Amino acid sequence: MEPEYSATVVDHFEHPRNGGHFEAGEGVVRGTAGSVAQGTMFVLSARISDHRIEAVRFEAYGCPHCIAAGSWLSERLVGLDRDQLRAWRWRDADQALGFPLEKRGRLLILEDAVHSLGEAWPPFIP
Amino acid sequence: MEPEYSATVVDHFEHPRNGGHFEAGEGVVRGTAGSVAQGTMFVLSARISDHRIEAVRFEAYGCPHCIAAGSWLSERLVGLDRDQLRAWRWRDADQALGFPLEKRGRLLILEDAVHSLGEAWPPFIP
Amino acid sequence: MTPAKTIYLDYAATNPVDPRVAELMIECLRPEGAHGNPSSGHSFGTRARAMVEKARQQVAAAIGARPECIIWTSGATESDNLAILGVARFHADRGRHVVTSRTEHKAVIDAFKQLEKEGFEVTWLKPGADGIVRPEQVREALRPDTQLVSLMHVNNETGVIQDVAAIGAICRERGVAFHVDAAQSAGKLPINVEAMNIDLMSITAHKTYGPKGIGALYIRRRPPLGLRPLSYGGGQETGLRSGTLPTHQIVGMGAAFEIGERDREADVARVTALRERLWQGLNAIGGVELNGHPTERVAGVLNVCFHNVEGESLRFGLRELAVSSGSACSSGSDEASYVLRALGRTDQLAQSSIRFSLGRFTTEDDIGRAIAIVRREVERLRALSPVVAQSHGT
Amino acid sequence: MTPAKTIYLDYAATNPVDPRVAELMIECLRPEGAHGNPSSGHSFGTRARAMVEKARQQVAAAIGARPECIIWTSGATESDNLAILGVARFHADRGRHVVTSRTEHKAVIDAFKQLEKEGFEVTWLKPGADGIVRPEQVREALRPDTQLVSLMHVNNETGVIQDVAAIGAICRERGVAFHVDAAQSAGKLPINVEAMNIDLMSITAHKTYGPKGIGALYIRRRPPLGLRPLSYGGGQETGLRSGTLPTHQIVGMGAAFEIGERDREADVARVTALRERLWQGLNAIGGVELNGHPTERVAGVLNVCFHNVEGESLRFGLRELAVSSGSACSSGSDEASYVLRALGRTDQLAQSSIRFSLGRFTTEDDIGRAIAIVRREVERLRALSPVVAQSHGT
Ligand SMILES: Cc1ncc(COP(=O)(O)O)c(C=O)c1O
Ligand SMILES: Cc1ncc(COP(=O)(O)O)c(C=O)c1O
Repeated sequence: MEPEYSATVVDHFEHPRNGGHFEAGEGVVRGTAGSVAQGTMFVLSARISDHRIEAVRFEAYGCPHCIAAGSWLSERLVGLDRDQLRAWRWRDADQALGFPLEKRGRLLILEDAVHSLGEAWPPFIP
Repeated sequence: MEPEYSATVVDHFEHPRNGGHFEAGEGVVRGTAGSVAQGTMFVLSARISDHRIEAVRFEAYGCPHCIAAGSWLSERLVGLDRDQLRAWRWRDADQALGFPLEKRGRLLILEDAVHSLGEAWPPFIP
Repeated sequence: MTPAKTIYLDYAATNPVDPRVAELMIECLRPEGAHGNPSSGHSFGTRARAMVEKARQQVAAAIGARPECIIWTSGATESDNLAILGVARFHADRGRHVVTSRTEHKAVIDAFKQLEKEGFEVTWLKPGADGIVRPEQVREALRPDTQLVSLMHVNNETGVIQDVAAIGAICRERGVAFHVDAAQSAGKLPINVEAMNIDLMSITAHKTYGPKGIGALYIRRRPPLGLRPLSYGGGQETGLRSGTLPTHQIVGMGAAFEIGERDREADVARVTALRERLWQGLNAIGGVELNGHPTERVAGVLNVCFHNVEGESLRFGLRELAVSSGSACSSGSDEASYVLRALGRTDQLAQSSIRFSLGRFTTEDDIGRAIAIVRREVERLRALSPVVAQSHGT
Repeated sequence: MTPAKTIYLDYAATNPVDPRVAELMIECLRPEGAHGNPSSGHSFGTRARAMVEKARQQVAAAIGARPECIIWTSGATESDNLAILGVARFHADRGRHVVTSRTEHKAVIDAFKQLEKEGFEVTWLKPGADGIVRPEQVREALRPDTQLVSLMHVNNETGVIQDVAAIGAICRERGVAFHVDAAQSAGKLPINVEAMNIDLMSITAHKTYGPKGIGALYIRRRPPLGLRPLSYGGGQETGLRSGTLPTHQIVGMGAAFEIGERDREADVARVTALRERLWQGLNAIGGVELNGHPTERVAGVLNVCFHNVEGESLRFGLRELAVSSGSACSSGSDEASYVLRALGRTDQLAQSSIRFSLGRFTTEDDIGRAIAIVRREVERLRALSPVVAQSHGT
């Protein structure tokens, strides 16, 4: 049997928001986690302005839940500051998207990607 | 699967000739062989006149082949004398009726009944 | 003799498919039908799967079971084997004693004979002359190493009903698995596997106006009952029965069981009346006897022995009637029914016995004509018989 | 997504019933149909029996066998088990070594795993990256105590064809029983069991436009090959497979095999052309690879792996197509296909592989739409992928 996908997952999978990445440059940071061999990989890139995230782009290799999570996340991160990013936890995404139990591990990879974005965010960026 | 019956068997089974018996009396002899427990039994009764069989009646308990054989026989014995009766062999009936191999034994009971009729035929009957 | 002229009185061998059931099966077979593999993940598969699961609920509801306790098989023969060989082999290290009776269907008897070859000890219970195995006989047969008791609900040759609920209670009390072959009772008697303490139950569609080639095994799931499969593969039916599920067949069985249970009381009343009429008619010929218990019997089966008529001639004489002697699988063979022999009938009487079995499509006219045909042939053959004078009957 | 809008490209999982076959089955299911038990002696029985025997001839003719070598089963799963467990168990005292491959259907693999539990030693041949087991590998695996070799004719996941005739010759020479699972080849390739030295062959109706739930096992009769049944009972099919024969199902299989063989060449030519078109269309997307041998393959199966697209997302993205990954019985499960893994594919590539399987009712339009849908989804997912830049393909 095919796994079940919630309406939110299907929506984000079919109409992903903010797919792609920003070209490297001033005010652009990049976070990444996972690998193809693991079956799940996220690359997040964010444009930062005034200590807050102004826009996010995502790339994802993974199951529909993961692609939906990348898309969903790209909207939620806007407006967050560096500390909020580092404090981000997977549970929000789980609640919004309804990951099946056996896929929870993939959300931890997403969390890693968010934190990696936080790490990449140099304190001196305006 | 039901056993196969030749057209001759079916005809004699459905329209047996000379069923029944003659009441005991002068010129009437009776031969019998087999038993219900054996699954096959024949009773033949014959009216004798001028050293020859004038008419035969048969009774049979047994399979369709046996009933057909009794009926068929009741026509063939007419005109036979005592020695011919004693010399009667089962092969004629087999040829006429096509007994399956596993039923041949029943023809020997028929032969016994014919011979028993011969035994019962006292030499002094006219 | 064309079938059209022949009167079908062999419902215990197999049933025609009820037209309402056939319609549903036919829908599945059409190009636009649910032709997907029920195990496939795509929409064709899920559509077929939904139909399979609906049918599972229908069958479960008809026997008082939860749907997850039903697994599909190819018929009662396979269900019997899966239950008997499956339980015995799985639990072989806990004990190798098993119990059944001498009047079971061949599918049960031969499965137990196979167990004997595999080192099991079988207690073969002998029913009374009425065909009934007393629950006390079962209790006495149980031993500490008994793994399984298998007894049929309704006998296919005589229609005699066993008290499976009482036997189930004894087995449950003693912790022995209890298998029931209910091929002949589904749709004919109320069945509730839970109330009857049945652990495994074999059913088949084609005795309940469904298609041939599909059946099911009820398996108690709580507490779980270990079972070794007969075959291995795709892992369908929780691994107990691999192979692509035949949607149209399963849909047919589901519908047949739902209709069978819904219409059961009306069907039974109608068939009982016809059978009563048939019995009166046959009895009036004289020299006949009922085989098996006079009242503990299912509506549609009447097994009668005819004194002083040889069996093969009787059957051939009655070839306008589709009836049987013995069970279909062995009928035509010259051997006397082992079931009637176990009830104490002589070889001769067993061979001169005819099973008339009636069903949903049997008519008054069928019965009237059948009685006339039997009377004609029996009287004709008896008139040719050398032994009628010295016997009872005519 | 309703099935009507979905394009069916899963013929290797199961086929719709050919309408010509369905018509014949439907006739059997109607009230006036041949509803008797084929084992019954009366006219209803003999009418059904005649239809069963006609179908046996049809199936036998399609595979170059004599009719008495065909026994009816519930499908290829049962046939595989009956052949493998049947021969191995029957001859266990003569030797306990058996041979098969790692890319067989689960019904074969799991039967051999069961034999391992019963103390047999199994040699699991590993095919090459093209999916082919070389006949020499079989020769090298044979030992004096080898009882059985089992290899499939056409692989259900890749469509790759094994040289069963060459393997048959080797087995015959060495006196080892040779079983072939031909579920996927009947009606698609010429088969002649005698010429190919096949001793046992499994076939099933539902992969050849017949109904699900009916199959057959070809068994060489001269010299006779001992076989232990899986189940016991009425003694139908020379005691090897008891149970009431399902006339409508058997009639359907007979007709399906007759049509399949008669129309084979035309069907294959048409399907090959469609598959070629599909492959050209998919190949043009880029970053795709064929799984299995490029030419030693059956017409209707195309198994393709898509680089840089995650498998589950690809499958979900393609849900307007009824296709599969792995075989139907295990599809949807997250595990990568063991068949593709045995061919050396990584887990990721195996999971990003799709089996497109075409058949008699596939149209040009289906293929055109399928190509467009696959292109759209693959490009869309690749555009979201973080790794496309550093990979081949796009
Ligand atoms: C009591 C009983 N058990 C088992 C069977 C076997 O059923 P099937 O033909 O479905 O295998 C039958 C009928 O044939 C039966 O009457
Ligand atoms: C190669 C092969 N063998 C066996 C089977 C099992 O066949 P069935 O579903 O008829 O049991 C299949 C298909 O499911 C198959 O493709």
